[in-house]
Amino acid sequence: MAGMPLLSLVTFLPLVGVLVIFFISDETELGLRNIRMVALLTTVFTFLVSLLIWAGFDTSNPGFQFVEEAAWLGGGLTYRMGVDGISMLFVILTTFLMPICILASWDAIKDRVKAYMLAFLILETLMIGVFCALDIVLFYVFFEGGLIPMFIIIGVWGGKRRVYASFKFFLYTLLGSVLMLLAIMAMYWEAGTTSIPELLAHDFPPQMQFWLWLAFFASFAVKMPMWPVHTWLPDAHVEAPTAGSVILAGVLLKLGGYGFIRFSLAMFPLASADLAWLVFALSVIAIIYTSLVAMMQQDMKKLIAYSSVAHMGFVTMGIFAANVQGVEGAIFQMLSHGLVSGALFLCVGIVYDRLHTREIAAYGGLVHNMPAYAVTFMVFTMANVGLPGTSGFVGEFLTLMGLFRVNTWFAVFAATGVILSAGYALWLYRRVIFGALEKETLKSLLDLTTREKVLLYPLVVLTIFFGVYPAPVLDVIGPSVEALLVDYNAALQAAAAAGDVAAQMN
Amino acid sequence: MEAVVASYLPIIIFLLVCIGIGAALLIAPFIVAYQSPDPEKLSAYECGFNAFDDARMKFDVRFYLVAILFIIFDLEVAFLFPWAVSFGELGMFGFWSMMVFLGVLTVGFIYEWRKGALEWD
Amino acid sequence: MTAQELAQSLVIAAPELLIAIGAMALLMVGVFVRKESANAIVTSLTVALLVAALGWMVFFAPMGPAFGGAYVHDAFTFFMKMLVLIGSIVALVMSVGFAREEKFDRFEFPILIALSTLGMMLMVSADNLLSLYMALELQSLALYVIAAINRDSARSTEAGLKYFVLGALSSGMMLYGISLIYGFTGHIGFDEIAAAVTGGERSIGVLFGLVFLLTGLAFKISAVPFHMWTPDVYEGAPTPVTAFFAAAPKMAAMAMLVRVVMDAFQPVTADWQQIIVFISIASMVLGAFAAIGQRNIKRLMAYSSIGHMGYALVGLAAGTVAGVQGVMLYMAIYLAMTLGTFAFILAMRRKDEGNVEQISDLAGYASNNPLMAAILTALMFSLAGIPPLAGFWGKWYVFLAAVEAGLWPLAIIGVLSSVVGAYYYLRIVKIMWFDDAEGRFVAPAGELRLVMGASGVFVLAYIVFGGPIAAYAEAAARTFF
Amino acid sequence: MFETYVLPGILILVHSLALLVVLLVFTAFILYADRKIWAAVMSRRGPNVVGPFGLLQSFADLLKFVIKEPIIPSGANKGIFLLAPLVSAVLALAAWAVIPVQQGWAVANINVGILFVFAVSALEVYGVIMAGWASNSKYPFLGALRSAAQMVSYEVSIGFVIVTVLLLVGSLNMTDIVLSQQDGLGTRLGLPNTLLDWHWLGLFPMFVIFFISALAETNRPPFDLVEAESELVAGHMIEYSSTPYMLFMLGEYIAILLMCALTVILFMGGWLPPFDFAPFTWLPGVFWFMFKLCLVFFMFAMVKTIVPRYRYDQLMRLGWKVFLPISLFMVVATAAFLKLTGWA
Amino acid sequence: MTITIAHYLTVSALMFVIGIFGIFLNRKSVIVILMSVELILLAVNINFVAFSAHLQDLVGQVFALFVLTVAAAEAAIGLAILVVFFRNRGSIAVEDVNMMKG
Repeated sequence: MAGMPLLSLVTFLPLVGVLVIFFISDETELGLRNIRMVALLTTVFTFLVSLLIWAGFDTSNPGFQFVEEAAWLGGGLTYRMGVDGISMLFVILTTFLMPICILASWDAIKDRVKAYMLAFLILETLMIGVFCALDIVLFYVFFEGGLIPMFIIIGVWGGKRRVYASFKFFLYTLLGSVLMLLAIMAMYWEAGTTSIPELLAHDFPPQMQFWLWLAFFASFAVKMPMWPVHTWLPDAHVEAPTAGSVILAGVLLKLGGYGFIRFSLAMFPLASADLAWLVFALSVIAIIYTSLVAMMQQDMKKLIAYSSVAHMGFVTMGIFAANVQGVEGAIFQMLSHGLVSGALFLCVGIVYDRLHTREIAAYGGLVHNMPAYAVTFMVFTMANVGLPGTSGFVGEFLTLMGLFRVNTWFAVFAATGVILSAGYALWLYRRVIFGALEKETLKSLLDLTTREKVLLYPLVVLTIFFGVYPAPVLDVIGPSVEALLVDYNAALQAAAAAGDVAAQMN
Repeated sequence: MEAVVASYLPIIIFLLVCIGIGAALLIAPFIVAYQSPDPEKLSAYECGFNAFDDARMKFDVRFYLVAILFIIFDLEVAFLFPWAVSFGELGMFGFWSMMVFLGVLTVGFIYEWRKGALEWD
Repeated sequence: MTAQELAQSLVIAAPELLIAIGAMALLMVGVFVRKESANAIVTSLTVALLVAALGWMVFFAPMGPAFGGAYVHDAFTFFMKMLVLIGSIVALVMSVGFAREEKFDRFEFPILIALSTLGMMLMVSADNLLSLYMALELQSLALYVIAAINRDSARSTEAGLKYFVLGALSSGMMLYGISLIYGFTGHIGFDEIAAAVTGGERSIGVLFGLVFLLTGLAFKISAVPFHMWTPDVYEGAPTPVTAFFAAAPKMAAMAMLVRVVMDAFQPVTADWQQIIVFISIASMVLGAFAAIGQRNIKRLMAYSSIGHMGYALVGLAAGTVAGVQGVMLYMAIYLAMTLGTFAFILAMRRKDEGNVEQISDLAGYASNNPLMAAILTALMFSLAGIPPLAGFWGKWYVFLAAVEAGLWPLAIIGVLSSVVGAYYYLRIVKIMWFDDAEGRFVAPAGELRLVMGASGVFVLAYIVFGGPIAAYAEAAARTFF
Repeated sequence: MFETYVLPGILILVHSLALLVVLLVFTAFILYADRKIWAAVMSRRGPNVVGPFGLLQSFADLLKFVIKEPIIPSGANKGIFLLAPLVSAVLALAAWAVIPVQQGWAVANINVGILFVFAVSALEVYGVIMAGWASNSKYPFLGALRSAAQMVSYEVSIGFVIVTVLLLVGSLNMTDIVLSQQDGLGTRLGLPNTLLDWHWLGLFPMFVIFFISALAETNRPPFDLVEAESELVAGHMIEYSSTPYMLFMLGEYIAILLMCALTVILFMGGWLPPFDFAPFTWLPGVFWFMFKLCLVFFMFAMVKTIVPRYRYDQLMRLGWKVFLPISLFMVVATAAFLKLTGWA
Repeated sequence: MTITIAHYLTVSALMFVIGIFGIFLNRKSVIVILMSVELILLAVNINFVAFSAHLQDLVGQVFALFVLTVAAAEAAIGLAILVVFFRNRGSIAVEDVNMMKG
């Protein structure tokens, strides 16, 4: 087992599916079915293989595991893969969400099925790659490469304003990340390597850290997305097909958070400490502002999209609180949000498939003829609010706790966000599910089909399971986060000591 | 350098003298001869009619072609002059270089010939 | 020159000699075979000739200086000449179908391509100002004619005229620069010039000469502010010609620019660096913004090429090993992308309308021919510089060099304009994928599919196989230091 | 000051004037000779009224031209219209500056004499084109174009011919060209210095080509298509009258003489006597030069009388398809011969 | 007054500038542009020959000879292109070279 390049295998397995699908004709009905089947099997198989990573993961080891190295483009660029506690679960999350996405698009996508499946499988490879890459350039490649399939997914299979949304999504993200690219280059010349472990060990000069941090921030803040560069997200979410939204909310947003932890916090501790106020401020604004905006929404997807922005505010605050609770909470929050928001989009998708509208006003009283749907939706709404007993609670609680230890005022403001989120989520739920079943169009709606149940029930189970018993996740995250924070604090102290020395010398 | 330049001085003077003589002859009738300009006399005359259309007309493109060919070949000659003058001092390398050059020229010449650039009818 | 030196020189320059003799022989073949079959015969023979030259260069030609320092063949020239030859060969192969469909049968066309290719190879190899100028003119004169080759088309002749006027102007300015450099250094050999400007006072005259020289060279790579000809020539010339213009001459001109500044003027890097930085920034920005409003895809590619030359110059501006390596890789990658794109443009044929050139004609292409659309999409994203496609790596190397050299404004403006540039590449993708289908194109000819396929594979697989290319480029770049 | 600048200047001036006066007077009689020969071949008398045997005919013509009314057509571009004849005449005259009529008897003995002549005679096209253009009338324009095309076509062959001579001489100086003919083919064959040493023998084909090209270059019959009376009614000169017209004619004849002189210098040993021994060497070089000049001109005149006029396409074909390849080949052959035998 | 290298350079610089202006300011005929280009090349040749004499180095003159050739070839091709352009458009005025813009 040890000799097997497990991470590369997981990363590139979807490409095998791509190759197979490439040669299946999409002219016939049978061909289309085969394409869907192959895509599903590929993703499921990838998920199963990825579970081997978790199985083989040594939770006591804070360093990188399953490390692979191979010669690559030369000039310092080496193919390096590896996961630690921070990244491993994101890999699992991705592989887990993927089959769900495929299933969710089973009937919803009718034209250009082949291209759709190809795009999704390519996207999966790129997303897994981001979390596994141990070379910063390799990371960038995967990070940016994801734009291409996502652009196509939103643009081709999206809603009415898909063109606008896809361009906005693409250009915003690209704009942020080219600056990061320059920062990566600067890091390469400064440290002489692109290996992430070596870069983590390298002490960048404080002045340089400042600029590098800003450059990375430009990229991750857009990706995250943080206020005020979040505006692409609602558009992208609204216009993307259901599965696209799931992936977007479930995985792509996490790239930003992951980047903050892996790069901003770990590599530029001094700048992170100096600029934490900026992040806090933006996050608080994001939480409160976007929650308020969410309340005003008439479109279900848009509402969930804004709520995602708000939740990501918690994540960024947790990360830059830079203590164990904060960072662990942030990671947990991201994982949980991956499940929950993905699931919420699925729920929206289910009614959208039936009625082809996402107007909240078009619904009401669904509990009467869709009881199973109402229950699942409720679970996810509760999780979104952060009710104890759901996975959402653990993450939010931890981040707020971490934040309280650092800055009470910001924490207080952030806590109001929890209340606001309860407001819009429950209101949404009430308007859609409860009330009298008055509208004629709604009366004929059927409850969840088997396929939809297969989609949603695992998510329900996981949401509740991790809400009640988060230990398996926290065990994985813990050592790596602690190690990270030890380094972080050591760097701050060293800098402070150096500052003292300098002050004394003056 | 000075001597070389000095040897051209006579040419200038000679040229000035020539211009002087030519100009004198040119101007002479304007001074000497009887003149009575008259629009009818000075207007263009074409086969017994006034000119039919503009004299700046289109003309056969072959004249351009000849001009262009001339430029090319005359320049080859310009290259041949110094070569010919120093032919005695040149070794076989110099000889063969020019042969190659003339060979290229010949290829171009054959091309023109075959393409009908030298036809005139 | 002794007989032995001469023999050595001839061996080193054998590929060029082969093309020179072959081109003349083909000219004779062309005029002596039957008129109807001349184009087909000469085209195929020219392709064979260029392939033979490429093969000869790769397998047999030794490296070293030749002809008493007028010519040099080293790792750098090897790399760049390979690009030139590949560009020419592919462009020529792509012209075959067009020639057949559009009755574009002049056997002079392949021969002129061969001659300009010869000029380009000599440009790349030129090691003094005289051979540089002569090679440049050989190339330019052939290109002027090629641009106007469709002499019955008003647009083609206008393109030729514009190209000629501006080309003649630029070579005049360049020549003026050369004369000043010669006068103030007393030499025309690159090494001697480098020696002359090292150390002691470099006179203002040399500086002037350098400015003029760079002006002329900037024209040849169509960098701003000497780009005015590019859009018109790209649009006006027949498409195979445009494909050729977009590919090979750019390689040669860039190689020449690199050699001039890195070889002859390396000691005064600070002097030319500012100029290159300016040209580079201007090209990138103009290339990005001016392309946005274009409707004709050839014209769009013209602005795109202006922008790309700006990116390549970013590497040169750095003036380091990494920079030269970046330029070389950028050009190689650009070549692959541009050839693929033009193969596609050549394939934009409708049954009744013939070749179409409007971007809007691509509407919904993805539903008609998803595979081709996917390849073009890959090419477009690659041109936009999105990883993991090859175009990203080109930008990676040049910007890496700029960052190393501390040219921050250049690097930042560069990446920002690449975002703007991404917009119009995306627009093509959008029209292909998101818009409703219009009429179908006829199935592309085999050679076009081959070129597109090869280009697509290159763009996708560079990330896997790029290592050796980068390593070679780095080694080649070291020859300047 | 006086000795370095003024005195040589005056000397040159005198020299120039002397040459020009002799040349112009000589031209007058050549003109007369031309007409006389033509007449004689046709069994006419030719000019015989003015002066004894009509010898002063040319001077009477001059007088007539001067007192004739100069007409400038209303549509003409006046400046260029008047400049054209001047250019024609002056350029033809100017080339004479470097022609040595005897050793040391050249106004300017420059080191690139033949190049100078070549250059100046090439410029003569300008006079023709300017005249055709400035007249603003179709016939002059057409005539000028045809004339220009004809002149430049044969210029090329002349260039190649000169190159073959230069191969033998190794100098561009006119005097050197003449002196090199002191020993040539004849001497190498073991004969004393005679006319067999001159280039006409060794380069006989080139001699012929040069002679014919000279006819064409100067628009002499049988290549006088420019002024072909019956078709183009005097070509580019049609709108001219009075001395402007005369200047064209003068330029033409001086150019003819120049070509004769070039033939003499390049191929016929210049001022060298035909046999380098007693009775011939008594006469001065200038006599031999004049004698040969007259001889060549006699050939010019005879050609005019006996050869019918060419058609334009025949003319161009002869220039481009016959003379050019032959002269090109001869350059190669001569060079190869010289290299192989080691004579150069 | 002796004539130094500076005088030659000044003359050639003036000619060069006239040539450049001739290209950019001329709105009339493309032929004028061709002539301006020739003027530029002549300016360059003056430079070369003057430098050659000044430096006692033959390279400049050789260069000038090559420039002459190229100038002739350029003129030939330029004229040829101009002729076909004229055939298509019936004009060689600079403002008529305007089919493509943008």
